[in-house]
Amino acid sequence: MREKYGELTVVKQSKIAKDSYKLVLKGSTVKHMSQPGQFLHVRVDQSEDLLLRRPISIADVDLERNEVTMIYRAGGAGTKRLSSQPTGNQLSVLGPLGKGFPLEQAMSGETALLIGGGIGVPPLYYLAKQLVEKGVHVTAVLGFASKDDVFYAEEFSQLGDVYVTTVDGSYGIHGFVTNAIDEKKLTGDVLYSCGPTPMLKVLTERYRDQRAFISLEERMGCGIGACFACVCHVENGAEHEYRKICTDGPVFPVGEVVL
Amino acid sequence: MREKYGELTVVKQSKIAKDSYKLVLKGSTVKHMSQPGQFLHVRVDQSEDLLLRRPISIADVDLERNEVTMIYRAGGAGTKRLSSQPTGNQLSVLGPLGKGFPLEQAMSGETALLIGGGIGVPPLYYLAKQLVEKGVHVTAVLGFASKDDVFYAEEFSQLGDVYVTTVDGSYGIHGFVTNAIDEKKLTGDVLYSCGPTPMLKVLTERYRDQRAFISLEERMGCGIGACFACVCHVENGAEHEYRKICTDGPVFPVGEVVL
Amino acid sequence: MERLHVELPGLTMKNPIMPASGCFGFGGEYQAFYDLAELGAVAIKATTPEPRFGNPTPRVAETKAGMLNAIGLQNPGLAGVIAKELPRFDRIDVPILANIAGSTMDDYIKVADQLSKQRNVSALELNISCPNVKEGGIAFGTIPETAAQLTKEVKAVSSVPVYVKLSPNVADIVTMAQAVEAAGADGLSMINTLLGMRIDTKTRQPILSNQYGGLSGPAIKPVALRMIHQVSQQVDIPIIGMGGIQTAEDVIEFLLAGASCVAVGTANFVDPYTCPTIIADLPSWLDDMEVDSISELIGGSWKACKTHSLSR
Amino acid sequence: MERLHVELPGLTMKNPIMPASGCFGFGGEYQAFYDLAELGAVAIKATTPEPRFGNPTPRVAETKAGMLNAIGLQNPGLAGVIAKELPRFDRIDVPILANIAGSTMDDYIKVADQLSKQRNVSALELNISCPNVKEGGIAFGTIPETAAQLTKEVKAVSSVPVYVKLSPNVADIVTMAQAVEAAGADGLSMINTLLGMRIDTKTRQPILSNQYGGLSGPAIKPVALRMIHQVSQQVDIPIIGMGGIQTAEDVIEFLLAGASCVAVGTANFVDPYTCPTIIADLPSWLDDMEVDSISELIGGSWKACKTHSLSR
Ligand SMILES: Cc1cc2nc3c(=O)[nH]c(=O)nc-3n(C[C@H](O)[C@H](O)[C@H](O)COP(=O)(O)OP(=O)(O)OC[C@H]3O[C@@H](n4cnc5c(N)ncnc54)[C@H](O)[C@@H]3O)c2cc1C
Ligand SMILES: Cc1cc2nc3c(=O)[nH]c(=O)nc-3n(C[C@H](O)[C@H](O)[C@H](O)COP(=O)(O)OP(=O)(O)OC[C@H]3O[C@@H](n4cnc5c(N)ncnc54)[C@H](O)[C@@H]3O)c2cc1C
Ligand SMILES: Cc1cc2nc3c(=O)[nH]c(=O)nc-3n(C[C@H](O)[C@H](O)[C@H](O)COP(=O)(O)O)c2cc1C
Ligand SMILES: Cc1cc2nc3c(=O)[nH]c(=O)nc-3n(C[C@H](O)[C@H](O)[C@H](O)COP(=O)(O)O)c2cc1C
Ligand code: FES
Ligand code: FES
Repeated sequence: MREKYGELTVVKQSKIAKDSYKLVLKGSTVKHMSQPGQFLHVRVDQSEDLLLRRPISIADVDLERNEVTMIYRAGGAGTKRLSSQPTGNQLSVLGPLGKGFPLEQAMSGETALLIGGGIGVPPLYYLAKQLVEKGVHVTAVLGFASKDDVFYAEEFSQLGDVYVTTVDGSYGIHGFVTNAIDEKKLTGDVLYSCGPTPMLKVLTERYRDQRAFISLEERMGCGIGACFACVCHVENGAEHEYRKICTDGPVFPVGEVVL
Repeated sequence: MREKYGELTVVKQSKIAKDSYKLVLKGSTVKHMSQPGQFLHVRVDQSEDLLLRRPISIADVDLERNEVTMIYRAGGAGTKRLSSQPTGNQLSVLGPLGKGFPLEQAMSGETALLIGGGIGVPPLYYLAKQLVEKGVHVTAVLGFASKDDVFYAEEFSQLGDVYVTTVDGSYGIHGFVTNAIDEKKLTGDVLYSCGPTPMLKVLTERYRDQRAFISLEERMGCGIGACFACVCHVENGAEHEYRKICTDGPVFPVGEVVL
Repeated sequence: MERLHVELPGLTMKNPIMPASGCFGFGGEYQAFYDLAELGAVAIKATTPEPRFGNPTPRVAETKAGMLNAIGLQNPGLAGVIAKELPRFDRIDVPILANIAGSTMDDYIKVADQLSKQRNVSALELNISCPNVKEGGIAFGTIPETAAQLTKEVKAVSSVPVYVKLSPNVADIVTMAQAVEAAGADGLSMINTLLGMRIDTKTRQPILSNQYGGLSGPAIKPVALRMIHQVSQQVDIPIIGMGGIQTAEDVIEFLLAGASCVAVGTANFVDPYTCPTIIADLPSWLDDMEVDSISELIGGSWKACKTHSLSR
Repeated sequence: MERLHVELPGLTMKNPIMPASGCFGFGGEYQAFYDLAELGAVAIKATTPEPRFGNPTPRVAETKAGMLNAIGLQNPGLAGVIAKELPRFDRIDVPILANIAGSTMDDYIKVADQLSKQRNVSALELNISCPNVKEGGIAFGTIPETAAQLTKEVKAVSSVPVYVKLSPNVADIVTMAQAVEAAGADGLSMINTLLGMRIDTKTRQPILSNQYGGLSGPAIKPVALRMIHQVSQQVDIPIIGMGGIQTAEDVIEFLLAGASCVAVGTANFVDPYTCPTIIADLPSWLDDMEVDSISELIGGSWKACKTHSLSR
């Protein structure tokens, strides 16, 4: 299965918002990255002081050029180091991993509501592109902390309607993504979302019995299901029942697992 | 004393023999690097997996351009990583450290015999340049394992007589530096040497009561005299008497310390 | 590849490399990356009598050249392992070292008894780092008498050889090793993780929800080597060495220290191909070291000394 | 800079940062880099009754994110320290923590008695990791009774407060800490190094001529934090925390774990300016964490919990 493991070459790295970077990688394993919502497990460099890989979502793929795009926040030690990787360097990348957003849940002609919070926005972009290709209408609601954090509003607007919210009101609609949904009375036949847990909790309550899918985060070891670092409980399941976010997820139907 | 600590910029890195690299660094602390035989204590990069600095001799200095040259063998993990540092990168360098070769021991018109073994050759080059500038004649005997390991024979030949030996006879005189000395009946008023301990032991026996100076190696922690990692016993000294190679040395008069 | 062959009680290994318990699940995940028959053996995840969910997340944290884990022995329980996990190995030619755990002596006995009778299980590995609820939560692995008693009871019911996995969180590892050897252990696994913690300066709370976790990875390698070096000179049973192994050179270091084979844990997360890569790299190491077979290196750091002083 | 001020028995510190014993010589070398009066305190190298050369070289080896040392307590002896090293501090406004070592109880008593009466010595730090020759070489630091007895005897002769420096090579650090607290220790220093080794695959021999050495540096930080977190909740005396500290963030982590101030060891070798850099960085950390003074952070990882559960 070398198809899920390889060295990818940095094609381009650029800062696109406060602490947020866009990283384009090229290599032969990219051809398997066709499912939006899957993630890559990335070594930030070859040093052994930061040993663990970082899970980062696939934000976009150019299958013709064998290029994958990730968008990430340089917050901790590892992502900061990743952000200083220059063009031409090789990165060890494991993936695509996990189960992504179920595209088949949205039919041509239907509307999908995409709700992203902060660094949960990136995987929705590749999803939006594929939905549009399929003939699904896309309405995206993207929440950020403030104006400096906003990215990809322009890119999304080329695919459908976009509503940007900022917590401090410095850009777009003042408040959270739910404020935009309420204010603008946004609806959809299917909902796809990725973002901070408090946001996903609210969405779970709102869309519990509908076609709604959320992408979760957890600290990971292996990323492939072997270490049991990333489990969560199943709603109404037995005490020892679980799902692994790395392999059963990161995307789950709303209401399947305990947040 | 910030003058002994700074970030130097890689100006050039090139392979000059098997596993041997020449590294030119530029920066403001170079102006203090006027004494041949002193060393720099170098971090190979900013990662924390290889924590300790590597002691490497000053091989040459261009005071006008603020550039220092080191020549080193990429043998272990750290020096291998150092050898992949590209032009433009910054390296953390502590130094110049230690006491170098005593130039004042050679008078103008006298002859200095310089005996270098392998990776002990580099500090003798900066020494040779300064001796020649002072009007001292230089005879250099440079010993290597084989032809592929030879470096700087050409550079030394522009400063005086050079005899190269190789253990396998693939270049120059077959055998050890001592073979060359005997065969060619080489003499000098002062002897300066740097190389593997067995070589220094033989030289110590031969030149015990003469003007002879040898540069030693030891695994180091601090490089500045604080950790007591690099001590050696004093010949005929009390049981607890010692010299620190990092601050009292690395150059000692022959016979001062126990090899 | 006869040169890499090693023979330990219950474990006839093509090469001295096995994945370490808890770092390889029950094998299924890595099977998707390479053929498990390439491995010398496989140490599967700890089995307890009942299914366990384990600790709340976060369960892992990164440390410099290492990681902390507090998985909390999540596993499908004895019945689940027998029914669903072990059959996976039916058609794979590789010995299985089944790690067992529990919170009481009876837990261990029950699991040992039944697991040792499964056709796919070649040997047991007793994880004695678990807290003993009967003894007020003190780990079995820190009191020589308790560890010896546990070993004896498990040996009495086991149908296969028993390896005792020692905890490094002790003052005197040699006494511990000698106690379990005297109690009948067929071999030792060492080392398990060092107990450690990290604190998140933003939340001011421990990163792991369990507060403390086991430290593994290259950071602990020097501690593992020291303990194996001490113990291998004082016991007559073989040692499965582990703790921070990433490369073939690390493996050589462990063999020279006194291990008879090794287990690779955390490194699997860094690179899923670590084990096959090491196996592929070993022969050229043997060439460079001018030895015919891997077993000539075992204890080489102290056996050489001994021979040396004898010949003087 | 009042915000950084901390007050410990015998040590009135401008800030919570001191270099760790053995990693800063007797101060002279670093004085060439910066003014030692910038430091909160200085822990000087271990003093023994007689001058010692220490172990043969090599004495240090590198490990991943750490290093091993087996210096062997090289020092100029009690008389030498008093005559040549301590006077260096006559005109430097910084408290001195004098580390003392020996191989018998009498060694410690002799050094403690005389050193504690020197005007430059503010407190003693008892290095109990040394092997006790009378007890067959078992370290004072691994048996609570022996450590307590040593503490008591030293307290009886010392004119200044006594800190006991705990070894991490024990199964139960809390019992050890409580034993020396009960014996009168004024504070604890923790942790000393973990015992480790490296083997050179070329020579097949241990890299250190002493075979084993003390592991220090970032690799051991999680073990240090865990032990400080455990102990600080069970004793009433302050803890000088150490083990792998490199940055101001590391310092915050140690304070939150329960240390009252910290010592920086190995990091001085990586960057001689580590201590002044940390001191300069701390105020902005306090700003970010919205605390006025550093002492508000001490034990923050468990005190916060306690308050929290009380208010529920
Ligand atoms: C499936 C999945 C997809 C993700 N997609 C993205 C993305 O597209 N863009 C993006 O910016 N971030 C994404 N994240 C979050 C990202 O993994 C973390 O921000 C990142 O690992 C933090 O690493 P660091 O070096 O900044 O922090 P450090 O504090 O140095 O990390 C230390 C360790 O903790 C882990 N860790 C710390 N925070 C998190 C977190 N929030 N989630 C998971 N692990 C964490 C790290 O992976 C590492 O193992 C995703 C997480 C998951 C699980
Ligand atoms: C004063 C002095 C001057 C030196 N000048 C030169 C020079 O000009 N060119 C050159 O190639 N080499 C020189 N050396 C030797 C050089 O320091 C080592 O080859 C180098 O440190 C090895 O590092 P590594 O990463 O290759 O090996 P690793 O095995 O990764 O090193 C691990 C640790 O051991 C130390 N170490 C290993 N071998 C040696 C050694 N032979 N001497 C000292 N420390 C060692 C390293 O510094 C490091 O701390 C000098 C040594 C000293 C003491
Ligand atoms: C995530 C994780 C889970 C582990 N689970 C177990 C376990 O169930 N039983 C056990 O005996 N050891 C367990 N260990 C310890 C490893 O088997 C091994 O002893 C230790 O990690 C040291 O090796 P390493 O540094 O190569 O990882 C676990 C280690 C990790 C990292
Ligand atoms: C080279 C070296 C020498 C040391 N000497 C002593 C000593 O003499 N007395 C002592 O109590 N601790 C000694 N230590 C231990 C340190 O004081 C400290 O406890 C340990 O190194 C952990 O801190 P660090 O990781 O910041 O280095 C020494 C450590 C090193 C690296
Ligand atoms: S990260 Fe290892 S099981 Fe999910
Ligand atoms: S290297 Fe520290 S005293 Fe010489």
